[in-house]
Amino acid sequence: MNGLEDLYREIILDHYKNPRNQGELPVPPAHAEEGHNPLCGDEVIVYVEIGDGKVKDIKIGGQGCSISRSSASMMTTAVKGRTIEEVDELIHRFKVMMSLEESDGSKADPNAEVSLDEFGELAALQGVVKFPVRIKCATLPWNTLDLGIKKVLAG
Amino acid sequence: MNGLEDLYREIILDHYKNPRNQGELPVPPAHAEEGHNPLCGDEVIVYVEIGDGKVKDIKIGGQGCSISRSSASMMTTAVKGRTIEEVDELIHRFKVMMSLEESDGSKADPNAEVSLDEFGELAALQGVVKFPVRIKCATLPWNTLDLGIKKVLAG
Amino acid sequence: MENLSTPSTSNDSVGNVSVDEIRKDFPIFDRPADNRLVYLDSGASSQRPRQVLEAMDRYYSTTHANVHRGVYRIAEEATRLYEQARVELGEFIGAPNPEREIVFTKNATEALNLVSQGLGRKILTKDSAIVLTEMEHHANLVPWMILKEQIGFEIRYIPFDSQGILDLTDLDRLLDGASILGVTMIGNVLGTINPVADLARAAHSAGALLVADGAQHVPHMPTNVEELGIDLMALTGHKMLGPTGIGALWAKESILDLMMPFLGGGDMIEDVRLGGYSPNVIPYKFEAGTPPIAEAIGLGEAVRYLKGIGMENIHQHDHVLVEYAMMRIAERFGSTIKIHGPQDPALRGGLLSIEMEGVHPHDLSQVLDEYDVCVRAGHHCAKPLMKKLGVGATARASFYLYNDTKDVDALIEALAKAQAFFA
Amino acid sequence: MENLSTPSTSNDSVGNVSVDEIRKDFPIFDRPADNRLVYLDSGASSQRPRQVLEAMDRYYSTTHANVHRGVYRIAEEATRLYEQARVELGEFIGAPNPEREIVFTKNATEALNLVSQGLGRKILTKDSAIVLTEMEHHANLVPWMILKEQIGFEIRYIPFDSQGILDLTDLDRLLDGASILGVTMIGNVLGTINPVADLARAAHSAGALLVADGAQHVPHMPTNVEELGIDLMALTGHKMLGPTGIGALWAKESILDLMMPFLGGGDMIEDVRLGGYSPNVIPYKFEAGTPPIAEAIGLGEAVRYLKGIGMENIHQHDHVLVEYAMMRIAERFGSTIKIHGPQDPALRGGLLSIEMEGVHPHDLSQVLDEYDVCVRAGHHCAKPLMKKLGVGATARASFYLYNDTKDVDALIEALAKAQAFFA
Ligand SMILES: Cc1ncc(COP(=O)(O)O)c(C=O)c1O
Ligand SMILES: Cc1ncc(COP(=O)(O)O)c(C=O)c1O
Repeated sequence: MNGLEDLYREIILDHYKNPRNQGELPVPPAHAEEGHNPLCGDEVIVYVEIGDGKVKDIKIGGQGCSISRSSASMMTTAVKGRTIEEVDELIHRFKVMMSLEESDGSKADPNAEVSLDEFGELAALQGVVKFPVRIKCATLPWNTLDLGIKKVLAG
Repeated sequence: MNGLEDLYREIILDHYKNPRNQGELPVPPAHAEEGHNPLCGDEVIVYVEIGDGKVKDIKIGGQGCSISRSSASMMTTAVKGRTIEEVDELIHRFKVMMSLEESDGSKADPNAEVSLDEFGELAALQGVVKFPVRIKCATLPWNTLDLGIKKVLAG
Repeated sequence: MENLSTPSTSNDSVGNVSVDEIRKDFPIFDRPADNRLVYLDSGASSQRPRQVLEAMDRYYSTTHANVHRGVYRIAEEATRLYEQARVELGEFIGAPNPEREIVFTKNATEALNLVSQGLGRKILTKDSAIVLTEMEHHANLVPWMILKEQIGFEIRYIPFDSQGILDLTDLDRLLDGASILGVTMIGNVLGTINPVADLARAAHSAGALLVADGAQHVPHMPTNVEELGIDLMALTGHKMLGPTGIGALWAKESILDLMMPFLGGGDMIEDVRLGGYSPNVIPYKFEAGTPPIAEAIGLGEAVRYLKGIGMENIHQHDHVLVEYAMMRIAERFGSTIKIHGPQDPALRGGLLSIEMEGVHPHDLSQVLDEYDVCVRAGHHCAKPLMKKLGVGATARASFYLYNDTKDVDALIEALAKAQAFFA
Repeated sequence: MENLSTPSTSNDSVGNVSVDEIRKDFPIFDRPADNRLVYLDSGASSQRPRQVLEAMDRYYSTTHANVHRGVYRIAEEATRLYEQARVELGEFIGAPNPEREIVFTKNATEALNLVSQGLGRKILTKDSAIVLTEMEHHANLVPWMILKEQIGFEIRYIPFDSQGILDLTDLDRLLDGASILGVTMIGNVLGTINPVADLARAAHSAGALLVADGAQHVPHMPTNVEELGIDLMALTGHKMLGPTGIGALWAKESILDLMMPFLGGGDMIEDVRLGGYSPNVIPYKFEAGTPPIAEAIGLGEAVRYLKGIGMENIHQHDHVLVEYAMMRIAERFGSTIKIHGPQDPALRGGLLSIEMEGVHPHDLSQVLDEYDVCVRAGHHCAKPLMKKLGVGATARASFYLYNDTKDVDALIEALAKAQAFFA
């Protein structure tokens, strides 16, 4: 079960069983963005409130597997209070960590230095890369947040 | 080349090179029926004039291979002057000779007695049965005549 | 219980043939016993016996050529083999005129799109209505939604009850004025065997045609379209031991004659001029371009294999495994595992959607895979049904002729490990 | 002449590889030398090397499962292999974004129907116009005629001249106000290599998109969609050493994004509710139902094989054989055999439509078959072109990498026999 323990690190199971920042935010001022994984049915709703160039608050709705839920939970703790630039950078780095090929078609650099420090707990999700089908689970909340922020900024 | 000589009997080549009843008939009083073999592009136009319950005259237009042209040529000599009932019977017997399965989906009896006498020269086409793809060439003029007569009788 | 976990091998045969013998025909199961592949995903796609692979290889290695157009011998032989597969498949499902009523497609999905675009476009207008069920696979939902966007009409749905059984209370009202009733013969999530003959009768009294999605039925039960009163039926090759890339629509001759062409191109025409075309006769009218020739031949061989085992035997075998699995799950897991659909095994085909308390189906499937137990996790292309069940996904175990109680036992053990892992 | 009828073997290689070596890879040619299969119908469908058959058998025997939906390892591996084939095919034709721009279909015909229904339905109205050529295969004619019946628009045709070369004199007028220009890259009857890059430029200046039918081009010549300026291109697997049941549409990402869904069902959706659906991202939006998985993997292997030999080498080899055949036919038969299409071999792909005075193509093909020479007789799914040529059928010999001058010699001898037979 080596593989499994790589995938389901303790911290992931902890975020799955005790998810942070679950729930809803009033829309507006928050924006709600819905994401689907069409192949498996996972759904995530990211409520994000942006102000002063920062992610002022964020909450997560929807349902999904341990990987998508824990990824979403970790994401909320990682981005809350950060500037949009920092969040953009984090999203990018997370995608690089997850995969060589981004879902938007751009190629990530497989040799890119992914500093674990910056990721903190998020690095626990690195084991997912060995399970290609689950990568989409892990990236679903991030892609959804990404889209949500873009929509808010576009007005 | 045994097979080939079975297919291309002398009489067939004769009808191919010297086709009987080629040409057109004035429409009306004749009826013109066009037939296609969609898979190979053979085309036949059967001009048939019916009166007094008989095939009074018949002519053949279009183009095709030796089998379809000779079959058409022989058909004209076989049906000209015959009553509709005789022609119907001949068409049926020709189809039985050609195939176990008619193109209209009804099954012909493989053991049916096909008297060669009644067919005269037509029996020369029997060799075609060994070349399934060519059966459609041989039956094309007959199916077309069949349809033409039905249309005339239906008014 | 002892006796159940080490079952007598007498259960483990399909008709007279032991599952161990059957497995020998399937190269994918050729593994050491301690590394057994517990493949419980035949509902998504079955495996293939070597007979099917060999039939295709033989074709490619001796007689491949394009069909319907060649005068030379190997082309003629290719055509004969292709047409023979059509007849074999037609006879297998009780088609009255197999050589004219079977249209080869690439899968069941294309077949159902052919129905919506070929028949629907012909008989429906914006004032029409059709009836589907809430347990349809997307393949029998989305083609109708696409046509609806194009020409408009009403889609009504037959609901199902808490046991996953179609609720026919309002059937007459739903069918009133409807032109088509579309139903899956066996639900691919709930496993429910639907009362197709009754539905056909009801549809016909209301003047509607019955379109059956046979994707899960044809591989697992004797299927006779005439006896069931079906008007059109879709099936797919890869779920019935055949290759990928092949499926079929069966429909009554008169209906195929009525239907509009769908895909345009070579072979489906009688004539083409720059100004337009006229369509070929059925079934060619619906087979545009080079068809899946080797795949049709492979499917014909799969049909022969299934006939050799016997469809009633296969249905019986599915039933035995489902009953055994339901019993063992109830014993071992009590209320921590819920099985969707009919609780009476007699009402279901050979599949089970499993919900384990506190463990998401993806995670369940992932842990099961660690023990070489393959089950499918997801929405099974039936999202409206999932919404109604109130879940995003289920884990589905599905059985076939090459599974036996050893596979069920392995499933039970793996489920227990998963429960422990996420406890 | 002596030297030609017993050619030095140096001509009989493709690049560095001898045809004799290549033929060893193709099980269908495994026959005694005195019973050689002279297969000259690759234009209709090619043969397959064992590498392709083995890749498919290996897949079925080790990793088959349905793609895109399974969490377990063999399903994951199946998905990986399927997606890898997509990338390999895309790279082979120079697609800038192979993983998003290749849509697998069952054949080129389905790909062109997807273009007409997905793109045509989106951008055409009854006031629109499209331009095709008089030498199109039915696959690039009938789908447009079907759409025209549904929504109406004008279809204009580029004529060809007595050499079978597109007459572009009126091109600007024809393109004026047109939204789409559809053209076959190599004519399947005349063999003409069409000036696709020029046509693409002309189309783009007129604001039209260029839809290329690559069915005859991709198997025989280096094909780079970007360099040629193509917007959408159809291809088919069975003509390029791949299995039956698989083809593809390549199109620019922006165009695929714009296109409407065509076939509806599983995998092509993002979400389905009883009230409607939303489509998935490209390319999945266009791949409804279980795709031809093994066939995609087989096609990927075929691409690897072709790359190994080199497409420029294959084109060169086709050219050598066509040139040699044309020369020998002229020498031996003079004016009793006419070759349709360009008389300059440099302007044609590896096929020849032959008309023998006084012998109908069916009869010709029949006699040739008696000598194990397989050529196609018929209208080659290009009836408007045949009408223009004023013939009902032609006999077509088409070459590929496994043919050599021995095959041409056999053809010549068989032609002579046929001429004698019908004299
Ligand atoms: C030029 C051309 N286009 C399209 C096709 C259709 O290919 P398929 O039958 O594989 O769909 C063919 C082959 O028949 C062809 O030669
Ligand atoms: C009930 C049902 N209908 C239709 C389909 C679609 O079959 P295919 O994907 O082969 O088109 C499936 C399988 O996925 C199914 O289970």
